[in-house]
Amino acid sequence: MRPVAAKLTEIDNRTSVGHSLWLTPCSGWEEQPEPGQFVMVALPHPPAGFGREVCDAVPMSVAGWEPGRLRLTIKDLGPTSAALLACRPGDMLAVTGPLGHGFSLDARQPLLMGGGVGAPPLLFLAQQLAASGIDPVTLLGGTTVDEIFHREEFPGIVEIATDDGSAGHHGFVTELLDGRSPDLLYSCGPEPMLVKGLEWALANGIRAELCLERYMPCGVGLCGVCTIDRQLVCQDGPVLGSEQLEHSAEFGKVVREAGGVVRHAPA
Amino acid sequence: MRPVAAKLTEIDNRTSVGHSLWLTPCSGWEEQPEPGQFVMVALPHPPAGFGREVCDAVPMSVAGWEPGRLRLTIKDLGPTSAALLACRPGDMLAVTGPLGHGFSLDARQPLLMGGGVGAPPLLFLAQQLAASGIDPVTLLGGTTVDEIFHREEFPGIVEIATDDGSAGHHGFVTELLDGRSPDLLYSCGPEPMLVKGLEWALANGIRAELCLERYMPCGVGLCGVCTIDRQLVCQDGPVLGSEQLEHSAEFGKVVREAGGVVRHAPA
Amino acid sequence: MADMRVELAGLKLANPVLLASGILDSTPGILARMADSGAGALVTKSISLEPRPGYAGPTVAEVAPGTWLNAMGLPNPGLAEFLDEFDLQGGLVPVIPNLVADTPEDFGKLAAGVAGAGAKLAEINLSCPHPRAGWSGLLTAQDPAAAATATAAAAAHLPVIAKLSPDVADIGAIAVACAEAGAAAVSAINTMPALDIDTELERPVLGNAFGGLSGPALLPIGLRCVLKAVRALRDAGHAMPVIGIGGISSGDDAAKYILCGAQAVQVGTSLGGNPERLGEIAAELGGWMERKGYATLDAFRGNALEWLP
Amino acid sequence: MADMRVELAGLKLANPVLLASGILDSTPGILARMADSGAGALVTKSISLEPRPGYAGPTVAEVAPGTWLNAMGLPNPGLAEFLDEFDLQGGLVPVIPNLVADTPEDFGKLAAGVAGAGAKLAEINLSCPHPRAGWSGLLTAQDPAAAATATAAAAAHLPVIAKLSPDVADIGAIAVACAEAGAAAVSAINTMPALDIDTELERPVLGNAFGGLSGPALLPIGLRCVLKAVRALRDAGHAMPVIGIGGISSGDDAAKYILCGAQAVQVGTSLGGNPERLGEIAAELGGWMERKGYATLDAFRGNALEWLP
Ligand SMILES: Cc1cc2nc3c(=O)[nH]c(=O)nc-3n(C[C@H](O)[C@H](O)[C@H](O)COP(=O)(O)OP(=O)(O)OC[C@H]3O[C@@H](n4cnc5c(N)ncnc54)[C@H](O)[C@@H]3O)c2cc1C
Ligand SMILES: Cc1cc2nc3c(=O)[nH]c(=O)nc-3n(C[C@H](O)[C@H](O)[C@H](O)COP(=O)(O)OP(=O)(O)OC[C@H]3O[C@@H](n4cnc5c(N)ncnc54)[C@H](O)[C@@H]3O)c2cc1C
Ligand SMILES: Cc1cc2nc3c(=O)[nH]c(=O)nc-3n(C[C@H](O)[C@H](O)[C@H](O)COP(=O)(O)O)c2cc1C
Ligand SMILES: Cc1cc2nc3c(=O)[nH]c(=O)nc-3n(C[C@H](O)[C@H](O)[C@H](O)COP(=O)(O)O)c2cc1C
Ligand code: FES
Ligand code: FES
Repeated sequence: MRPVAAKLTEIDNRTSVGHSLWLTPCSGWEEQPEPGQFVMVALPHPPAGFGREVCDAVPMSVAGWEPGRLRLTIKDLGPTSAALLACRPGDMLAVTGPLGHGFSLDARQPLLMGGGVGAPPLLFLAQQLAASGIDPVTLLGGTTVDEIFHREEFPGIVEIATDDGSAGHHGFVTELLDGRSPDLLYSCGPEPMLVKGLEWALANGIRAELCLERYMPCGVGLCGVCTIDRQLVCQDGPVLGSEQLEHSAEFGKVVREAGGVVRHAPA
Repeated sequence: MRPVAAKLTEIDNRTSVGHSLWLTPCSGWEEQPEPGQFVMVALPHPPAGFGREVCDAVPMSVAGWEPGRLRLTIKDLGPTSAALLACRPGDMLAVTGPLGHGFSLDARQPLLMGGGVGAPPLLFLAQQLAASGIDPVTLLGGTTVDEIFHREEFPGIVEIATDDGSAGHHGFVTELLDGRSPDLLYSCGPEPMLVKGLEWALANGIRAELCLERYMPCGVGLCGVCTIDRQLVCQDGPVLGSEQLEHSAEFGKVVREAGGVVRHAPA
Repeated sequence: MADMRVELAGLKLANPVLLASGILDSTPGILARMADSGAGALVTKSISLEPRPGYAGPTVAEVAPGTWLNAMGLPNPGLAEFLDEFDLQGGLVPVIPNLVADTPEDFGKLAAGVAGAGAKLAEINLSCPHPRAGWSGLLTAQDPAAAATATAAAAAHLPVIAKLSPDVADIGAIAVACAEAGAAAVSAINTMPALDIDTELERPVLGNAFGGLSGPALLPIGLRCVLKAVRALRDAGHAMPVIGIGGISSGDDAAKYILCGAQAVQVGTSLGGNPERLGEIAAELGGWMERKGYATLDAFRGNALEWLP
Repeated sequence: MADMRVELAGLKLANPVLLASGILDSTPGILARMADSGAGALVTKSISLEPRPGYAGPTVAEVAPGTWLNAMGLPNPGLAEFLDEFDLQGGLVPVIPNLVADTPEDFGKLAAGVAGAGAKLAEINLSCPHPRAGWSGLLTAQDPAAAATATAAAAAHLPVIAKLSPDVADIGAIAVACAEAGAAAVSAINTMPALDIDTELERPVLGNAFGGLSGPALLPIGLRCVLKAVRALRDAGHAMPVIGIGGISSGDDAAKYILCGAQAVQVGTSLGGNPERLGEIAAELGGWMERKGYATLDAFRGNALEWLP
């Protein structure tokens, strides 16, 4: 596994807070990655108007794939993601991956719940499920309508929730869970949302697969900084099953930032 | 390719100037080597009565093979070969190989001519030919009867020549060539014998494959010391075809010793 | 079962296969997993007085199968938070904190800190392969006097293992200097400074440009360094143990270091993505000992030394 | 077609991909084959005043795919027989004799010998990785003053390339010392000193115990050394070229060295058993230049340097 130069060939799905990039790496990516797998995407040269301090590598979920190329959907969350969003077709990035373990594809009546840029890996999952003849139901949430990524692209039924009511249900996306009975809940998004999703799934006897985002300095299972309890999120995850998180002492409680500095999550 | 520890399990075919060793390497040798291929055999620890100066690696032809073990037939030619002959069952050697390119097996009416310890690779060849239903004719030569290795083991017809007349024809083994008409002459032994064999084959329009012995410091095509003309004897050979030697400026004329020091062969 | 117990600077370890610093040791959770996997002891990531966020990525790149370049930049939360999070006293498997600093004074403060928290042994990282301006990692390891001063400062507070770099003219001289400064052991080697270039991007592959080489390619370099350190210490009359590190990915590799005279070994890169491999390596070493008929590590330690020119 | 011509210390070469010393260069026959394969120039095996038979075997062992340890022991027939056998003047592809000696005086005698036989450029091997007692290879490469004296002694007779070892604390300082002593170029790196142990035999794998590591695993070490030498020379105001060596097995690898500022490169281990690979590597480099739109080597040489911390 090593960073491979990748050409930005296309930009689509713009919102005011982000968009999708299609990348064509110099080699690899002929085989289909698992939905839920991710890459470390690096910015080797700063785009116009940025300094070298934005050149870094950050984890991003695979949001789509065709033989030899892949899609990432990026939200402006800080210096590197902002600089990635400033890149133009023809610019070169570098990707390492696909990394980690993704979602299982063995649901019959799947429910997908995504928050913010949790949507991209779920889109890729939904496309795979649909391709195998299974119709997913998807719940997408965000603080505002522009935080809802890929709304038009999801196959099957899509329901929306926004914190500010700018689209769909006015409130948290987790409020749309009640009364449903899928055989499997797939979810990706902010950890507090995942915690609520897991609680709901456990309460209703439904299995869940949750895609976690943890601070990842290496992405390949060498450093251990991404650990949650005893699991390496970058290798054992990023998708972990309800049984792996049910008794966690850290899920939703302890997160780590650069250097492994602990931040206790707000309750 | 690296030296692999190998246990000496059996000694057979004794003559007063040498004998055969059966070696069982720790790994490898599950696949059949080509007759004519060789190993670098190293003596890691001096046998009783010898000093460390005998610990060296020298090239030896594969004289026989069974899955997981191989046979070498060694003549006492100097310090290392003498020490190898002093090893006892249970002792450990190290072998690197199989190395180089061996004899083709596509003769229908093969003639084999071996001189001294040129016999061992021809024995392995004769066994392979016989196994595929082809009856070889073999001519074996040596200065005296005890230099004739494997005489009883060759399948098919065997004729002998000794310089001192102690067995078979009294004279050089090349004197047994005349009047024969094989489709291919396979030969291994002292270079002057090979030169005569090649001359005879060319004169009679017969293809020849000759297994050369050149000083080999590495055996794996790295150093170039074993070169004859532009060919690496250890990699392009040790078996070279008549077409590769026909116009040689060095075959039978220039040989190199340790350090690549040139010794012009006696005419 | 072969008896694999070994003593290291007063610590009694169940086996000589330790977790190396910086690999799968950033949180108490992963350290517990490595302990359960069967480690003889656990060396933590390098801890500095103040937090270090680490370098910009890419931080790692595989340059040959299993062989990696890394420049993590010693990410760590700093001494205070480290002591808060990690238990250095309890635990069935000893935890050996690894310390990094730019001055002898800071090495002293770190050593005092971990000693105060109950550590019985610390490793000092004299040899970060890619220090930035003002960070003195590599330079300390290259200069016997600087290595000795740093060692003495830390050794005033608890027994220390001085961790050495292969990127020196004579590792034996550095090992002897550390012994004379009061080190309880030396460990060798840290990664080898190296560089890779992406020809498409025409720039270094890693964010920090330079990185450290680790994994199988490092094994023959590590074996040579350990053997040179063992011989130099012996020739200078020091009985101080050497811990072998670099490229170990099997019990056979571990045996190579011990045959070169190492007291124990540390394993890093080959555990990447595969934490349970640590215990397997220890088990393989035990299997090798049994097959060879060795009841203890002492029975074969240093056997290869008699074959040297 | 990209123009791959390059000048090296006055020699005009058709391309920058040279055969490295000691690999497939022991006889005029194999050297002619390497020339026809497409080498930019041919460096011979190391030649000493007196013949050297080489070390006892095993002399080579593969330690990872394509990566080898070797301790040939500089087998060579000595200067007189070398001059007898090899033509240093004619030939379409320049032949660069590589010289090895233990004293500056002997370096001077060797240089005078090859200059007298028509050589236009010689390489001096300051860096044999496994010298025996009385052979000063490695020590010369580790000491800037010794490297300078040897360089000056040879440079009195013809332009010389000083070949450096990676096993030094600061390769930049050695490169600058050689430049100041009158070297026409430096080449880096020679093999990395290393050791492998056979756990079954409980002894070193090689006859000489220590050997030199070469092949792919050496690439990131070589790139770092070349880049450090290039920067040190530039910072000291020397325009002297650096030749990159170590682990090159493709045109892409060659481009990496040139991106780090190398004037030319040498290829060794990856040609093992495959002499024609040399010309293929040169052709791959040409293909890379065309794809990138580079008309000359100067157009991209050193491009990676601006990305260094
Ligand atoms: C498995 C995984 C998948 C992800 N998928 C996506 C995706 O598809 N789309 C998307 O927009 N974002 C995704 N993220 C989040 C993305 O990595 C961060 O948005 C990005 O790292 C922000 O970096 P920055 O420099 O722009 O912001 P900063 O200001 O540096 O950080 C903003 C936030 O991002 C986090 N972050 C920074 N660096 C890292 C890092 N190396 N590893 C993890 N988190 C980091 C910080 O902790 C902080 O919470 C994913 C994260 C993970 C772990
Ligand atoms: C491809 C090949 C296959 C061979 N097969 C056999 C065989 O099956 N049985 C057998 O008894 N012998 C065989 N030999 C010859 C064998 O290698 C020598 O007998 C042995 O090397 C002698 O070493 P020594 O130290 O005992 O004698 P020395 O006194 O060192 O030398 C005696 C003779 O062996 C030659 N020799 C020494 N070292 C080497 C070396 N590294 N490479 C090549 N020649 C060397 C010397 O040039 C000299 O002519 C083979 C040689 C080659 C090249
Ligand atoms: C990702 C990574 C991080 C490392 N971090 C540290 C560190 O913080 N402190 C330290 O002393 N060594 C560190 N090292 C060096 C290792 O402890 C070890 O010395 C080296 O990797 C060689 O062993 P290996 O080949 O088994 O990995 C690190 C190595 C790697 C690969
Ligand atoms: C078998 C072998 C023999 C060598 N002999 C010499 C030598 O005689 N003189 C020398 O200066 N370098 C010698 N070297 C070193 C190479 O010239 C080169 O510096 C080194 O192998 C690194 O390049 P590579 O990875 O392309 O092989 C030798 C290397 C090998 C593998
Ligand atoms: S990010 Fe380094 S181990 Fe997961
Ligand atoms: S023996 Fe070294 S190349 Fe043939």
